Amino acid sequence: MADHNGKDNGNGEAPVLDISGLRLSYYTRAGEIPAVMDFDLTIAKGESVGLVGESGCGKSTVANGIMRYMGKNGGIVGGTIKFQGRDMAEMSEEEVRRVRGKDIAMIYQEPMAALNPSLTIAAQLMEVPMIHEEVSEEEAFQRAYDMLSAVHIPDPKRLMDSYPHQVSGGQQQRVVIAMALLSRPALLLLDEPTTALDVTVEAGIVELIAELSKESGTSLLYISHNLGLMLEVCDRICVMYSGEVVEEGHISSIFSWPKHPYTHGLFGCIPLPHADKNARPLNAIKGQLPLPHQRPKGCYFGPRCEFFQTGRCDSDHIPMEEVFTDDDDAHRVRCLRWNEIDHDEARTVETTRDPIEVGDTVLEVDNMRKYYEVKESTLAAMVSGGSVRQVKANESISFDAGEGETVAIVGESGCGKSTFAKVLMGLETATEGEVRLDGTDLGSIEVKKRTPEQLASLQMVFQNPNDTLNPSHSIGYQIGRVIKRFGIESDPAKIQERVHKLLDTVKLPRDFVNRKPRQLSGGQKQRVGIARAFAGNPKTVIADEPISALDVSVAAAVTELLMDIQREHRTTLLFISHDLSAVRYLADRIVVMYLGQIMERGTTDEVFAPPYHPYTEALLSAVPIADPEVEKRRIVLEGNLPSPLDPPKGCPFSTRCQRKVGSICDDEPPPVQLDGDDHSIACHIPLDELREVEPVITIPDRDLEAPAAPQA
Amino acid sequence: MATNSDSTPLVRPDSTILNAVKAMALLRESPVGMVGALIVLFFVLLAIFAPLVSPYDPNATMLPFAFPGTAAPDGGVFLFGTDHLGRDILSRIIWGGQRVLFYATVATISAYIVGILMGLAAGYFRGYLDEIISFFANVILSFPIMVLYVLIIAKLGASGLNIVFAVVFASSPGIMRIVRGVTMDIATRDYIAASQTRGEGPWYIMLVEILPNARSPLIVDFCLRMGYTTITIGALGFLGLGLPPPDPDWGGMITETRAFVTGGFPHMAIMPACAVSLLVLGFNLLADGLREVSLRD
Amino acid sequence: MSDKKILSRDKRRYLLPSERALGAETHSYLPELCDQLRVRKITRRDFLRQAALLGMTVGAAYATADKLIGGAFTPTVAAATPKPGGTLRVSMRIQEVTDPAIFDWTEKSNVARFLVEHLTRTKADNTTVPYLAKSWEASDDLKSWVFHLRDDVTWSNGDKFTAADVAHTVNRWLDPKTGSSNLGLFAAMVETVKGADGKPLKRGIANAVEVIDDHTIKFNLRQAALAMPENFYNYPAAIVHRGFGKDYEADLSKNPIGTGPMKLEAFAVGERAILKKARDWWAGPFHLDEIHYFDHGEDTNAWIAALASQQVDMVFRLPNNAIETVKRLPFVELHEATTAQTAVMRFRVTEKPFDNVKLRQAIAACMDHKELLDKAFKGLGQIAENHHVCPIHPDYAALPPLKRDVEKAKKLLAEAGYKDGITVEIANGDTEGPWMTDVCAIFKNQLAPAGINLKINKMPANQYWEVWDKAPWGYTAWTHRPLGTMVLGLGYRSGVPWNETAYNNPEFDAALDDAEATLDVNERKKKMAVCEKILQDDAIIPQPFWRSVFKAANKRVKGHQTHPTLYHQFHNVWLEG
Amino acid sequence: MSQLILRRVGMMILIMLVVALLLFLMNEGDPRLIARSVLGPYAQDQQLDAWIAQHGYDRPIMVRYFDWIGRVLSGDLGDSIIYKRPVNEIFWDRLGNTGILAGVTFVVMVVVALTLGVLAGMKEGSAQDRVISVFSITTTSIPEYASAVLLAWIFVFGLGWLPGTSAMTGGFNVVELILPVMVLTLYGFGYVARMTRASMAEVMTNHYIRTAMLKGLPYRHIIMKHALRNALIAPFTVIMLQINWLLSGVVVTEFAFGYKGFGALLLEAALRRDIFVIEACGLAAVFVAVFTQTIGDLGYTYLNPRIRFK
Repeated sequence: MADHNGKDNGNGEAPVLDISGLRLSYYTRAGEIPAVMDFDLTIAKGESVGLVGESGCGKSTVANGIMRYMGKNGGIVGGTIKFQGRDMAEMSEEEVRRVRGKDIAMIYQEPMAALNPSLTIAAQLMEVPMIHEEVSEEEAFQRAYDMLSAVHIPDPKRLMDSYPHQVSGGQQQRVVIAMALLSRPALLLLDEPTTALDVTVEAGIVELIAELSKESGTSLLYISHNLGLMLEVCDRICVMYSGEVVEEGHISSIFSWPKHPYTHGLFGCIPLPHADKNARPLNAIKGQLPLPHQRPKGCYFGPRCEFFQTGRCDSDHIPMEEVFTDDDDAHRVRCLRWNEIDHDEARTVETTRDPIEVGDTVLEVDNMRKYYEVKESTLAAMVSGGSVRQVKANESISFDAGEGETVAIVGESGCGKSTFAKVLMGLETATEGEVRLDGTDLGSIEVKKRTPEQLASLQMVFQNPNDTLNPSHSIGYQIGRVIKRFGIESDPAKIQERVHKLLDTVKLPRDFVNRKPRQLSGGQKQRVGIARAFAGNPKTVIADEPISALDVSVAAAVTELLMDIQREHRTTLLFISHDLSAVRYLADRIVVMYLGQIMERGTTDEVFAPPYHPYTEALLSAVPIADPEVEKRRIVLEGNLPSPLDPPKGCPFSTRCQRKVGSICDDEPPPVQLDGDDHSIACHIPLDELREVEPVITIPDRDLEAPAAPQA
Repeated sequence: MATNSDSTPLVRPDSTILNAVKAMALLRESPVGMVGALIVLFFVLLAIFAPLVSPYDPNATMLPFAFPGTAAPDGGVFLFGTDHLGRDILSRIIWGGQRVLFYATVATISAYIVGILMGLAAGYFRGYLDEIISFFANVILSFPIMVLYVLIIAKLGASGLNIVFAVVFASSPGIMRIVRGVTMDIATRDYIAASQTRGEGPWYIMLVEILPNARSPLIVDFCLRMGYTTITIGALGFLGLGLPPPDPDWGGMITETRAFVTGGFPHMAIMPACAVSLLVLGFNLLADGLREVSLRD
Repeated sequence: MSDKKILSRDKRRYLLPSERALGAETHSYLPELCDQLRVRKITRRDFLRQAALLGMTVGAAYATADKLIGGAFTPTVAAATPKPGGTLRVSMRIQEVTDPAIFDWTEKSNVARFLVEHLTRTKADNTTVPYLAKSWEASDDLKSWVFHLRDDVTWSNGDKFTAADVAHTVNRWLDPKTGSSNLGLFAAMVETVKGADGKPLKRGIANAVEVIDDHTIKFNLRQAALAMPENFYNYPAAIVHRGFGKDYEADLSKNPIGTGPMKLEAFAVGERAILKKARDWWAGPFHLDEIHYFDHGEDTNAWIAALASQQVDMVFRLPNNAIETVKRLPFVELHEATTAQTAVMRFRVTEKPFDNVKLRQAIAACMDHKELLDKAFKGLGQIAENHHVCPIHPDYAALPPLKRDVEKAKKLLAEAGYKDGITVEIANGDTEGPWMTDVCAIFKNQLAPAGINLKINKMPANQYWEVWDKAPWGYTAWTHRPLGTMVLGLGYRSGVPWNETAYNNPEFDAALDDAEATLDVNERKKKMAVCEKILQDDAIIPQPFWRSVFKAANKRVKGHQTHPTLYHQFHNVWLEG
Repeated sequence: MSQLILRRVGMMILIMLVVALLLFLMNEGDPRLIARSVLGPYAQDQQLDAWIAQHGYDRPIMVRYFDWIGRVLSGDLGDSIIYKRPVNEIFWDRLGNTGILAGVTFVVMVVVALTLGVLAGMKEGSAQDRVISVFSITTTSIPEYASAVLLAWIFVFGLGWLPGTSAMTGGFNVVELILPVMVLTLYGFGYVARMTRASMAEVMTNHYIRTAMLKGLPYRHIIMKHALRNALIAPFTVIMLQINWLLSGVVVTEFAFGYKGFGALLLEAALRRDIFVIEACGLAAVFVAVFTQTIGDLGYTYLNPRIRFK
């Protein structure tokens, strides 16, 4: 695979893309914003290169720069982009246009947004060959049809007459991919192509991309923040930080021996399947990405680096250095001290933590149901009178949680986990069943009727950092208001004191009291959200995807913070997430939900090992793991999530289940089978049979600690 | 970095006025908005300092049919000329501006208070309340707005108070719709859920949690509506339903002197026509600039 | 001259045979009139008016006057030869034309005037001449009037015009159910009784109308009335067919049966009235083929614009603020008529605070009539004297001129109990144009020094007509009427329908009755002076000025004079080019 | 779709009833006032009483309201007080006249507005955009009564090119339409143009435009095929609302030019309490409002497949 990589490959064939010294800037009223600095990249024919980095590091700008699509306020400031030997910067507009879509194609993050909502898919596909190759309409149609088949779309004919919104997200992305491949481009740029998709859908797309990159001979530039995905698609990766590449090399080399402290830090932030919160706490990178016009002198990563040396790291711009050249595969790093730092040693300093002792049961959810009534608004429904339909958002939810315990609720979009949170918080009332907090049934008490104590004892951390705080009020006011509402303090001075303490707790500076949310970064906002949730000393905190919108390094810090506070206060934490690796890392027990029903429930170890529910199995398989040595069984689910308005009659998972037994799955609700005390699986397949299933993830038998033990 | 003074106000929402001032400061980003703000500011200052800057009593009849620049009997000069009764047009424009701005502001703010309360209630409580409020808004909005004004003023008589009432009646449904829409949107935000889960009452949520966040579309709309109201007051004056004479109002000035435009004294009507257009332009540009700035945020 | 020989105590004998032939001896008062003219106790114009009223034909009156005091016979028609044919287009509000008896707008009568006609005709120079009535005579006590009708007139439906038509018309007026304002005008034929509901009811006296024969009709009055012939030309006094309102609906636009030369070709309120020559006219040639009235709405500027762009040949009325504009139009001629048109700031004396005579007097004392006329109406009129009798009225008596006196006003105000000033409100609908607001605006300035703050309640014209007889203080426009007694009788006699001031003063009523019954011009003037003084002293109608009225017409419109009441008399009108 | 229409029709009828009732309550409260407006300002009490009794105005207002509704259902809109004729005879003509004025204005305005809006919006921030935006915002700031004065001064008296009134006294005359159309267009087009510009600018920032650009499609093709259709969806509803605005916007313009339309009729009726004319106008206004809104929604649905195929 690696035989044709590198700058000057043996057979002398010119690289598809050769970028050197590229500098891209945006011009705003504030002046020039250098988004990308001194960027080099070479992509050979057929090669897939990953570009990884956190948001704001300039990786999408690179893609736009290659396309020469920088908008009216952006442009190439220096360096060259040679595509098939021609400098993109010197081409005329018309020449660039001919290259776009024909020789270089691009795939985007949001497939829905990338497709024109008012044109049929056929029209959008057909215009590519019709314009670039001036083929006839019939020819174009045939090509579009073939290409859709090639990206595994089941009924291309029907799809072509559809409008984008009529097909699911996964199919939309397949359409975008088909569109990109229609003119058989030499280079394909993929900008976070799966980020907007559910995990199980993502798995299918990733598989498709990997397959295409192997078969078609098209070169790929794969842009993502997710190291785990890189591993599945790319030959080589570049790690970007603040507008420049800090480390590049062959995938195995980088994963095995990351040299740059940032790369290393990234790995430290990712929960791995064989780690948990006690044995190996996440190691967040301190600080945050500098803004493009506030980059420090010397190493941009300097202020956040544990190995920073004043006078050395902050003097001159750091050049790329070769770590080693093995075969044609250069591993290069932008660090002065790359060979001085022993990451292993650094790692051993870290502490392991004692597990929290789970106390008495605090929260009991007993056969809770939440049905919504949806008004049917078709004429037929009005005539027949049956205009109200029920949506079973939550069906028979039962579990409990003890003091200090972390229970994770896992599932993809539409699984009902957010509804569950709403019922708990009293924003909705349960249709049936009970939700008892310290023995009091709260399920039927809406939030308006709860006492301040009840309100204080159950608080929530929300998902979207930009939404969690009221943009109009200062941080101090928002936290102070909670303290006042819950009657914890009433004297303004005392309230202020308490606000300060809470800010200390979430490791934010005290002068944040006067800041407005827009002056805070996403991670900081989530910290404030956590401070607010814990302001009233709650017994139970529900965290609804608190880290899903954050960059990995920030997410790690927020996760750790949440863990620490929970540990300190012995709070019961309900952690709602779609990310199994995060869940595995921090949960004591796990509830897997699908279409409003519990599929599997048990301790973390029980859920992560056979017997699996087939859905759990698929979820596990879909989680990208940033460790080349971990082996994973591939299970790609067919089809899409059914609409909660129209769920399958029998087992909710029956439409996509890879282990479907037969019509019984379609027709009858599955029995709940108990495996041990508290491990339950709702499936028609007998437990014994499920026990026979091979584990999805196989961790090589080695020292649990290090995914990255340098051997140089 | 860590500590700060004890005087920090904690449990007090920020004043919206302050935010408005900040928004104005942001206008530097938009030259168009800046021009608008300057025009409006100019008229506001003229209105405030009318007694000082107005060269003559706006109702004093001096030298009829004087062209702009004519020397006045008292040695001064009629910069904009005089009207058919010999009243100084500049003074009338200045005082008329004060009157127009006063009534436009009072009317628009009153309409906003009503519209905001209805919109918040409809958008937050939803259900039947929303349906009732929205229905009546539909009823009012489905009637041509100018005709609505005429009907109300013709029924109640032309006075400042009635104009305020008519504007409130006719434009609060539009405001209500905007507020309702924004409220429905904001009500789905997590911070609203957060305030609900700490047991805040509905009016606290509406007024403190939702309203401040609806401000940017509302400020833009407010400026536009100030322009509309200015036009409306003028139009009512034009149709003979405006503010009571003889104190000047721009629309009335146009109507009173419109006949002389074609008689060789175009300045009489054209000056107030320009004044009203300029002020409306100011509001429109300001709104445009504010929108531009708020979008850029 | 032979006048010395003729001068004699026997009033009947001095008339020349030729004068007799001209019909000059129809009334016993005529010799006296001639006497007065001879010694210049009355003006030539007074004589002409009066003589015509008393039944002398115009020709005879002019001839007599010329004989008595010399001077050339003045023909009214220009020398050019009229060209028949053509369409005259006029911009005028088009209101409903139903029952002439209840007309309340000149505009209505203008359309109707070419369909239905009057017994008499008052010319632009304020003299009244025979029309459907070829002559008339009054008894010496002026209590019975005989009108001799023309016998050559037919209705458009073929019926002959007879006294029955006149009787039917007049009886309709006198019927309270008709609701005609003629009840006030012909007060001498009207009595007040108690109605069924206990309220006073005005109705015609018994035997008021007496048909002598087919072409002679006699009116029996309960008191002397001089202005009978002039009253018959008042705009609601058109003679309708005997079946009107009896055999068919009283709606002229639906049943346009008339004696006039035109027929109503098309009619739409608020839009147009198209009149078309339908037949030979009993009165002679009618030059125009068609008259088109177009309604350009409320906005006077639209009228002027129509004239300027030659969409019309004439505007019914020219607002004074359009004069400058019209002067700039080379093809347009401006017509001015000095009139007794006016507007009065009438108090409703039964309403607070205007029941206080001192307050009214204080307000009146502040008025500078000249300034109001000069500024608000560019001096195009005459100043008025707060008593609604105009110098052009033959019965006008000059009183000592009024002078603005702020000190007196302050004193009166204090006496009225408003030492610290008072805010009063006047309702104004600009019913005759925006100058009315201007008058109020200037009057406000005049009132201010006395401590009276005037608020102008400006309202739409139509709204003003809803309150014109209710508002405590209002600025009401009154049209021109040929006699002072006529106006006072219509507006200020106790209990008459149009008494918008609610003025109820027996002393005044008596004085007015007295004046109306007096034939002698100078005697009558003396008696009118009493009426005027009473009104002036009671200060019920501060009255800024009498205004000239203007009309603008394209220069191609010939042979046309502006009537003080803007009545359209187009029988001499013809179009050039 | 059919359900939307059904619901709208129901809504329309309901709104009509309420509007009619409000107008009734506002204008029919005092029978004496009505009698007076019918019989003229000089009518006497006896006549008023007789008229009130004769025309059933001594009945309670709600009875009269339902009585009127019954008549409307049978096609009789009542009689006009001012015109002394059945409302049916005047009303439809006037509505038709306004239809002509509004129709011509609408076409001119929409063409101008869409062209300028698209030109401005497709290059947001360019000089072209700035010029168009400032121009349209300026014209929108000149009220009709101001521009009516100015334009009449220039074109009627200054240049003598156009007639100053539009009463159509000599039958329909296109020349007389020019000034009112100019005034209305000048004031009205800016709003639509700015909406179109905003919509176009918004569309141009959309990712599917980026997709189209990066597909290498020619700029013209992108504007015409990808941008325009989406950009016109939002203005479409606004444009439909303009019809409603035209109905009320014509009041001032019709007044200024003496045009015999709906607006002038309604103004006059409102000023003179001509209740049945007001009612007829009210019903027409509601109908037009709801109708255009419905067309707007249907069009929006049609233009927008995202909603069409839901």
